[in-house]
Amino acid sequence: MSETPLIGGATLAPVDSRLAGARIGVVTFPGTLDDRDAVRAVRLSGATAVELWHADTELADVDAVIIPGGFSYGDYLRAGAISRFAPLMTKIVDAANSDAKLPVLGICNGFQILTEAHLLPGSMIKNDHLKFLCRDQVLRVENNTTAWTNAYAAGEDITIVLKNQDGQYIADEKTLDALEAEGLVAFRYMGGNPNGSRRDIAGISNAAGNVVGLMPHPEHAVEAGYGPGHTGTDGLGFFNSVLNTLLGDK
Amino acid sequence: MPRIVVDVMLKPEILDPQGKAIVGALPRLGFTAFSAVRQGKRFELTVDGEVTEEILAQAREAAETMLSNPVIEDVVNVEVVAD
Amino acid sequence: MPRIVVDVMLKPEILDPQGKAIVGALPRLGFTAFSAVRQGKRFELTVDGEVTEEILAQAREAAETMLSNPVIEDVVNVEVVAD
Amino acid sequence: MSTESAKKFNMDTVANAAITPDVELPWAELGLKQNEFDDVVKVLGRRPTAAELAMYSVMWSEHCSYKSSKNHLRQFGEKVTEEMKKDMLVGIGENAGVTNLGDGWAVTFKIESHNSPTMIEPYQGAATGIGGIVRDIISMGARPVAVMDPLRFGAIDHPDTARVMHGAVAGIGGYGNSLGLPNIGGEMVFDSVYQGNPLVNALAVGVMRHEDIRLANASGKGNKVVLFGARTGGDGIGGASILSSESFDNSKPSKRPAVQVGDPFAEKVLIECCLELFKGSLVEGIQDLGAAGISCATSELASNGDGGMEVELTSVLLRDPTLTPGEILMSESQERMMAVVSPENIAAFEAVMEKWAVEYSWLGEVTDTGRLIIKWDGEVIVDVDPRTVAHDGPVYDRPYARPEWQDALQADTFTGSVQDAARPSTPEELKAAMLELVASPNMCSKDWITNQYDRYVGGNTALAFPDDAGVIRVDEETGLGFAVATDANGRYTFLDPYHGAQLALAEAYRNVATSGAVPMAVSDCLNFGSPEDPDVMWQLAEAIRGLSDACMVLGIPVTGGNVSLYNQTGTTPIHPTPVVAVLGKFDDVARRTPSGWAEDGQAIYLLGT
Ligand SMILES: Nc1ncnc2c1ncn2[C@@H]1O[C@H](COP(=O)(O)OP(=O)(O)O)[C@@H](O)[C@H]1O
Repeated sequence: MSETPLIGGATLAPVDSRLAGARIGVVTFPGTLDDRDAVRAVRLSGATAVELWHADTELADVDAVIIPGGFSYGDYLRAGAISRFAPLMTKIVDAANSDAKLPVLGICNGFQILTEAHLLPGSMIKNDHLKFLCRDQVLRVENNTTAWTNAYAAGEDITIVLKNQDGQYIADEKTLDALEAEGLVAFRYMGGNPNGSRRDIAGISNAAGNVVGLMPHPEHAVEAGYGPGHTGTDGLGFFNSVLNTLLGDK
Repeated sequence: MPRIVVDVMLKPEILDPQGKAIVGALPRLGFTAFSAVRQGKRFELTVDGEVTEEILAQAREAAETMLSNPVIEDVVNVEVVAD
Repeated sequence: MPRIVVDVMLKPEILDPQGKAIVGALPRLGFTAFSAVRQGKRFELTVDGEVTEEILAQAREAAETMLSNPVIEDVVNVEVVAD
Repeated sequence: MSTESAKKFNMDTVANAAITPDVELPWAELGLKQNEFDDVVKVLGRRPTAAELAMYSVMWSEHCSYKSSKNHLRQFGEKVTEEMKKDMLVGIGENAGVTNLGDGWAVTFKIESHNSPTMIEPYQGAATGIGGIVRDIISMGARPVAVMDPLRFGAIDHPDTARVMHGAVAGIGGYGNSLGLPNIGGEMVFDSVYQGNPLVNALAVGVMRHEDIRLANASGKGNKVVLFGARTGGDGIGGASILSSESFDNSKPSKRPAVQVGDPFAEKVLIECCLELFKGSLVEGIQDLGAAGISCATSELASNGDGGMEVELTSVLLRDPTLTPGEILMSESQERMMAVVSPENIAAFEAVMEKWAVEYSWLGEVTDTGRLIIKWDGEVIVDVDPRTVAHDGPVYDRPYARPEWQDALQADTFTGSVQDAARPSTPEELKAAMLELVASPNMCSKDWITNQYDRYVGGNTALAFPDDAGVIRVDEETGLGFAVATDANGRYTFLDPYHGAQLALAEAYRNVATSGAVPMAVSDCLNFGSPEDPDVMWQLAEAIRGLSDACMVLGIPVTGGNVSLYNQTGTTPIHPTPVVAVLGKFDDVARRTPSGWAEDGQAIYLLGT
C-alpha cells in the first residue's frame, strides 16, 4: 500500500500579491447554493473573494463577478426569473455593458439569471428527460478568447460537474446561427448531449467576451479529491483565465 | 386545429410555494395591486379533426387521472378553443 | 374576491419536453384522441376590491415582464374572473 | 392582532371545561384510547378543553410518544459504558445526538422515516421527509452538510412501484438538491413485502463548533417565544376537522389537506437564517416544528426548561384564517421553527428575519409558573403541566412472543440462484447465476437514482456513490471529517430479528471502517409492523435487544433514531427493517479509501471468514 494520500489538501496557489489584489465578487441570492464553492475556487486561484448580497446596491469595487449556481428563489416561476430583478443585478448588467466591461461569469443558475437579465441570449428549459441530472461531464472549449476561458487551449476537452434540472439551452435558429457565426459558443457537451440543449451548447459568451454563462460547474472541479473522478481540477482554468484578463496577461 | 384547454390549480388549502415567491416579488417591481398569487398549469391538447363529445370526455378523464394529481390539485377548467 | 388569470405558453416553435412526455404517455392510458400536448402556466392574481383598468394594466405588464420570459414564452391570455 | 378571526369561534376555555364536565369529546376519533383519555382527565383534574385534547392526542400518539417501544429503547441508554460515552456530547432524547469530532468540532446526525406520507403522495411525502430531518439537525445549532436516503419499495414489476419510486426519488432530489446538501449515500431495495408500505428513511448530518450546540429548552423568565418561517396552514391535520366541536357555531370547517407540500426554498432560507442567529448567539433555545407542530414545540421547550411558558395563539401567522385553535396546535405545516429569545436580542433577531425575508411572530414568553398556558384572544384554552404532554405519555408493555412460524421459516432453506434450482455446479451455471445476481434489481447499478442527486455541492464530498460510505470534509485546514453508512436487511431480520439487526449494524460499521474512518456513533430507524401484533412486537423487541447488545460489543453508542410502526397492509406486516446508520471519524479525509480497484496489478485479498 502506498502511503501517499489519495487526495490533496486545500493547497493554495503560490502567493502572488498581484493575484491577491484581484477582487472577485460572488453573489448570493436567497436560495443560492454554490456560493461557498465559488468563493473557495477564487481563493484557490489566489485572488480575493468578495461576498456580495443580492440586495446590495453597490458592487464594492470588485474587478469581476461570479453569479453562482443554486436554486435562487427556489427556481420558482422560472429559473432565474425573480433574481434577475435584484438591485445588485441592475449594477452588474450596467457594469458588464459599460466600457469597463466587467467580467461576469454565470454558472448554472447564474447562467439562467444572465439570460433572464438579457445579458446573454436564449434561455433554459427543462431537461429533455425531465429529471435532475448530476454527472461528470466532458466539455469542449470552443472559444478560448473570453475573459473566463483564455487559460484553456482552443478545442481542449475538460471534465467538470453537470447538475441541473432546467439545463436545456434553447434559442431561435437565427440566434443560434449568429452565436455560431460569431464564435460565441464557448463550450459544447461531449460524449452525448445530457439535456437536449440546442447544438450541444453548454455555455456561451457575449460579443465582447467579458460575460460568459454555462450550465456545468467549474467551481466543483478545482480541488483534487472533491471533484470529478476524485482527481479532476479542470475547472481552475476559469478562475485563472479571469486573473489573466484582469492582470492584462491575455 | 381545435384544441382542448385543461387548467389545473393546486387545491386552495394546499401551500403554493411558487405563488408565494411571486407575490413576494411583484411589489418590488411596482406591482402592488395583488394580494395573492397562485400558479397552476395549463395544458393544450390538440385534436386532429372535430372535437366530439367522446373526445371531450376523454380529455376530462385524462385531466382527472393524468394531467392532475387529485391528492393536491383540482381541474378547474376543461374547454374547447377553436382557432 | 375577483382574480385576474394570466396564461403563459411556450412559443409554438419551441419544443416542450413536458408536453412531449405527456403526449407519449396518454395513449398508454387509452387516451388516443390527442395528437399534441403543450404544457404552460396559469397564474391567478387575487385583487382585493374592484379590478380597475389600472389594475388590469398592471397585470398585463407583470405578465409581460415577469410572469413570462418573452424569449421563449407568449402571454396568451389575461382576463378577469369574478367569483 | 387577529381578534377578528378570534371571535369566530365560541371558545372551549379552561373555565368552560371546568363547569361543563360532561361534554362529549371526540377523543376516540383523535386516536386516544379510553384509558388514555381517562389519564388526561386525571392529570388535569377535569376534562380537557378541545385544544388540550388536540395536544394530548398528537403528543401521546405512537409517533410522538414511542409508547410501544419506549420500554425496549431504554436498552440503548442502559447498555453503554463510560468509554462508549466519551465522545458523546448530546445523547438520546434531544432532537439529534451530538458526537465530538475533535479540534472543537462536533457532528450531529439522525435518521427518520417518512413512510406513509410517501405512499399517499410520493414526491411530497419523500421531499418533506428530507425537510423534517434537516430541521432536526438545524435545531441542534448545526449547519446541515449532507443527507442520505435508505429506500424500500415494492416489487419492481408492480405497476404502483413506478409511481412511488419515481415520485419519491424525484422528491428527495428536489428537496435535498434545493437545500444545497450533498446526498452521499443510501439504499435501494425492491421487495413485494413493501408494496403497500414503502419505506422512505431520511438521514441528515450537521456540523458545528462545540460552543454552538443548542438545546430545545425554554429557560429564563421573561424571555420571548417566537415562531418563524412558513405560515401555519391546515397541513397534516386531515383527521382533526372533527375538532370542529371546539367551535360551537355552524360555520363548517374548511377542507384540510391530507398531504403537505414542501417549500425547499423556504427551508434553505430558514437554514441560513438560523445559522446567522446562532452566530450572533441570538437564541436561548430552539425547536423545529415537525409532527405535532406547535403542540410539540411549546410543550417540549417548556418541559425541558426550568419554568413555564405562556403564549397567545391568535398571534400565529396563518395561511388559512379559518383554522381553529386545536387545528393550529396540531398543524404539521413545514418549514417552521420556534425559538426563545432574550429581550435584549429582540431587535437583532428581527434584523436577521428581515434580511432573509422570513416571517415571524412573537407568541409569548417564558414564565416561572411551571405551567404551559395557551390563550386565544386572552382566554385561557390550555393550562397544563408541559411534562405531562411532552414526556409523561402512556407507556405500554405490549405482549410479545416468538411466532409459531419462526421455526418453519428458518427451516425453509434456499438452494440456488434460480428458485428451486440446485446449487450451480458447472462453470456455465456459475456464470449464469452470477449474471442473474448482478442484474437483479437489488444488486444492479443505482445510477438511475444517484444521478438525480447532487453529490458535489459544498465542495467537501470526499466519497459518495458508488462507495460504501459517504465521506465529508469538515475542516479544510486539517482535513478533519466524517463517514456515514446506512444498512439494513429485512430478510435477515425476518429470519432472525436479533441477529438481523446486528448484521445491519455490522455492515454499516464495516462500510465506515473500510472507508478508513473510526466508527463512533449509531443512529437507527426501526421500521416495523403493528406493535399490537405480538409477532411484530417480538421482532421489535429482539431487534432492539440485538442492536443494543452489538453496540456494546463494538463499543459505539446509539445517539438517536426513530421508530416507525404500523407499516403493514391489513394484517400483513413488512419485514422487520431496522435501518442502521453508523458515523465514523477521520482525522484527515485525505486518507479515505474508495471502493473498487484503483490500479492494474494490485493484489486482491479476502479478509474475514
Ligand atoms: N437511495 C439511494 N440514495 C443514495 N445513494 C444510494 C441509494 N441507493 C444506493 N445508493 C448508493 O449506491 C451505491 C451502491 O449501493 P449498494 O448497491 O446498496 O451498495 P452495497 O451493496 O455495496 O452496500 C452506494 O454508494 C450507495 O450509498
